[in-house]
Amino acid sequence: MISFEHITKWLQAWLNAHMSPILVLAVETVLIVILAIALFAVLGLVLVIMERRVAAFMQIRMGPNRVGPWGLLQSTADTVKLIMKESIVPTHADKFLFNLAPFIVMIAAMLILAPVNFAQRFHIWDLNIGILFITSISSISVIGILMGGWASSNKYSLLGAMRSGAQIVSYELSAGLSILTIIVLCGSLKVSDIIASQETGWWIFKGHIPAIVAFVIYLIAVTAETNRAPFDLAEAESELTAGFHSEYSGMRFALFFLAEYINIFIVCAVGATLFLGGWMPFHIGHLQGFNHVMDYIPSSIWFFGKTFFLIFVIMWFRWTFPRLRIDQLLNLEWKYLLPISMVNLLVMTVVAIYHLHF
Amino acid sequence: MYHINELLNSDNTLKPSFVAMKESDDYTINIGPQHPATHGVLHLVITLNGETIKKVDPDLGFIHRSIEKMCESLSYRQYIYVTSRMDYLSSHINNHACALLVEKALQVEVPERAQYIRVIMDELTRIASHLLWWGAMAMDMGAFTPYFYAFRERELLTEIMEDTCGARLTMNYMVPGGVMHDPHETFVHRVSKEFLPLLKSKLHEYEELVTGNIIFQNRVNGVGLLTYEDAISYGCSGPTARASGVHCDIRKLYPYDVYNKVQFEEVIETAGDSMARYMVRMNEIKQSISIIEQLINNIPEGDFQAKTKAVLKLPKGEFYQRVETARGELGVFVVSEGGTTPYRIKFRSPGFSNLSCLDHITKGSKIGDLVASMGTLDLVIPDIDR
Amino acid sequence: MDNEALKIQLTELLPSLTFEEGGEWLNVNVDPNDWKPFAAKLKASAELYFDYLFCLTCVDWKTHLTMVYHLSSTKHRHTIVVKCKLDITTPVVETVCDIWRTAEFHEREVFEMFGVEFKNHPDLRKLILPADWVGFPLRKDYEDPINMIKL
Amino acid sequence: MYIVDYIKEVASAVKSLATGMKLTGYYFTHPKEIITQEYPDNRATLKMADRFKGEVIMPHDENNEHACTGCTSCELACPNGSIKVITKFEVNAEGKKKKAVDQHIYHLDMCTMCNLCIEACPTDAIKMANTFEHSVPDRNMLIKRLNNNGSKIREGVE
Repeated sequence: MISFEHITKWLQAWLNAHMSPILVLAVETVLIVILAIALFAVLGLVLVIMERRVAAFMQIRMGPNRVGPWGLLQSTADTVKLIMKESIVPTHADKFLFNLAPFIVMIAAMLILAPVNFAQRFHIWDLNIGILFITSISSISVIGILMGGWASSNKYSLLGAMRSGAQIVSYELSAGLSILTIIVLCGSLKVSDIIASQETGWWIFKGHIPAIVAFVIYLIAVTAETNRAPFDLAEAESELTAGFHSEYSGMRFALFFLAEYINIFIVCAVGATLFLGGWMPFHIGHLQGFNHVMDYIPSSIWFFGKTFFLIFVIMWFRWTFPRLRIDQLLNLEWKYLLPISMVNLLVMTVVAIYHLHF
Repeated sequence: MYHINELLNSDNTLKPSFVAMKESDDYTINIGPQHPATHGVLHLVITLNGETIKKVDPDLGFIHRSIEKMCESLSYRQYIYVTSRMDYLSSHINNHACALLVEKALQVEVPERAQYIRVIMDELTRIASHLLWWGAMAMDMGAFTPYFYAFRERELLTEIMEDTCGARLTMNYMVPGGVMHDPHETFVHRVSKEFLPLLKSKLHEYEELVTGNIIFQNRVNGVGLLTYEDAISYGCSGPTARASGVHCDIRKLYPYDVYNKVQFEEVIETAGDSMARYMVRMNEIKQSISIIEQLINNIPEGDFQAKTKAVLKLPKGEFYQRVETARGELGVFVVSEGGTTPYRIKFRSPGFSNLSCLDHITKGSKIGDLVASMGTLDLVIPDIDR
Repeated sequence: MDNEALKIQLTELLPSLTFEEGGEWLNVNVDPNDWKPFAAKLKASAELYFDYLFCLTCVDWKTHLTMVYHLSSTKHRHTIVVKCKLDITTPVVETVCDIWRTAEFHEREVFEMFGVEFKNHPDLRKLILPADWVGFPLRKDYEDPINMIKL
Repeated sequence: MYIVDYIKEVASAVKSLATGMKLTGYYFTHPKEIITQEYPDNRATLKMADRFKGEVIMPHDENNEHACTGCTSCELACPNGSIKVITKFEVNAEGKKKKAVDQHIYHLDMCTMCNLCIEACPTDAIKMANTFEHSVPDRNMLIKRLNNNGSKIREGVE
């Protein structure tokens, strides 16, 4: 069976046979960059069309269905439109920061891609502090948002940026704590180790109630961290028109837009890795026959299936709930999520120390 | 942005009118005239301290068509159609007020059939208006989906209107002395057998999706508090005032047409906050359903229009007619000199008075609360501007 | 309270009142100088208790302007119409927006549409028209430079 | 107990959110509830309400005859001046001069479909058509002449 693992191994062997090691590294780097950017573009297009279709079906509409088969090319057409549009820079904007901001957000989103395991032994860089790397890099994107909001010299943008700053900084705490609950269980920050520790079952099933609580908190926190409704206060179009990206147009706006979707993909991928076993197939105890059937499904499909399920859940949130108010948003974090996740972490530590989990 | 010559005197000192602008530390934001939450061209200059609102200063007139001046050159048949453009969501009720005023002045006896049809149409309009308000208000709060659910029911309603009146929004169906056409032959069936059962079966969805939602409740509970005294002092009317406990339903206090023949409750809440205003409107939908149910199968046979002269001349004097629109009390004040056109006409629009309390009820709250308060005040901008 | 009882009550408050019958409600003519104290009494009096100003407008009679106040009581459910005759060249009347808050916006509207100046109004700016507008559109002598119907 | 209240509060909040998600989830899984009408595609089956007020027309019969006497009632009834009736004097068979319509000009761009002209017409010469696709490249194309070229008044209409 052809898997990503075979392809990469074959490529590595072929390159080594024909080139010097330094050249091999260079060629591989270029390949990875091209692949990462291609993945980004494809993910952006797929997620946008998915969001629009999900929203449409929940709202008893049809959604985009004119461009291409079932409207699948709609987001491509939108991208072409955005590229051709003029990117307006406001007169009083800080031009350097204004132009830099979307790239910071985008680069931050791209960097987090490195430790993610897309399939069995298929990843860019499986460093030993993978999860730490993800949590730290994901904090950078708030700088881009603050930068964009400040540099636009627009009061709506500034308000949106400040909201976003307060929001992301607070919600990183509970996201981090709920990630920690799983790290406590498997005892490693390396992404592949975390996945390997779930070979006998996913943490959400093995980890008792604390794992489920951590999973729910993680979902809420990352929804807030990616500025998605019901926590989209940084954009909040009925209050701040478009929040921090009010003044952005054309491709710069598209970069913000794309980064939002990539961030969703990444947090969902991390969630799938931590709680749903990454590319691990679904196994039930000792049902050998069932487990073999599950094993037959390629690992990449498992990974993307779980990730897209989580993305769907986040979209489901967005098209159901009203938006919170800024003080309620912070209340929710500091009065509910943070205490709960702290207690949860404590319980999970006890579980891990006494090996109470399955 | 001002040009430098507009700001400075010839000796490079700041012009007096801009001194205040420079010295003030206030962080002002222009909400509107083009803004998703104002549902029209309302311009609010809000002064902020962080996220907290210090002052809201409405600036109106972006859709002012001076309907009052226009009506001075229109005859008493023609001026009815203009009023559809004021509060376009309750256009039937606006037309009803104008028609009632002419009938009162000329002492025309309106056939009972026409009265029944008018009241049914008024209540259907009220339901349509409240449905749209419900969707739009949920959208202000950040929930997009309710808008489509509300429009699904409203769509059937506009189709029924279209069958009978020939238009979907600005119908111009009321004429002095009755209504313009007889209702379409499917009217009774579609209202009683199609629309009302559909709406009743969907009401629980509204409660599940929005009313019971914890996020929504936190957004509106205790927000935009308007006390009983303030509601009266600010001249608020309709659901806005009834949420503060004021008995102000014109249909109950000064019944017109067949409102004194139907049983319905005046929906009163006492909390005075956004949630109370929300609940008043949601319960008013149920009351409107009950009114329509009482009338729809009992429409008497007969004429739908009383005989009136081709050219209407109101006697000399002053006339005032008020009705309950979906937003509150609409007053039409006509000064007649005995001619074919009004000498002076004044529309006391509910939105104008309801808007005036916005500064008062949002002082000290957050921007999100401003949107919630505006949403539950149910502002329709052409109604405010006229 | 019916019109006759209202008349007696109102005359007690201000003897110089004149009444007009014929309309739906009792019409009361007040001198603009007496209006403000009279208005305060209308609201304060327990028997009258006119707490609801539901319509405030102005009528241009070419020779003079008339302010028209529609007052009602939410407790006793009686209604009167108060009228103040103003000079057309310098129309000035005391504001009532500290008695009925709704008057603030309505008076601003009358100010820009009829040019009536409200003394002691806290914020007498143009509300609907642009700040640089010249003329009072709802006066009878106002000619619209662009008239759609006559075009 | 504070803790119990706290947990109850959280539980009821989660429940209220779950009911909302159940509803949107229901519509997501039931595409049959979709109410969208795909307008240009359904033009063939689209039926407007027969009273729909789209534009004013003057019906002509097969002899190119209409019922308009040129009385200008509609012009007077129109609140926005969107009708202009230009009359002429025709000499009939007995040699008498008679007022008749020369051009019945209708400004669709100014019309608000209020139906007052139709109500005012004493001979039912004009009526509302339920067409609605009025978009044209130039505004002047919305100024229409309602009576056909060479048409004349039907016999017997006074």
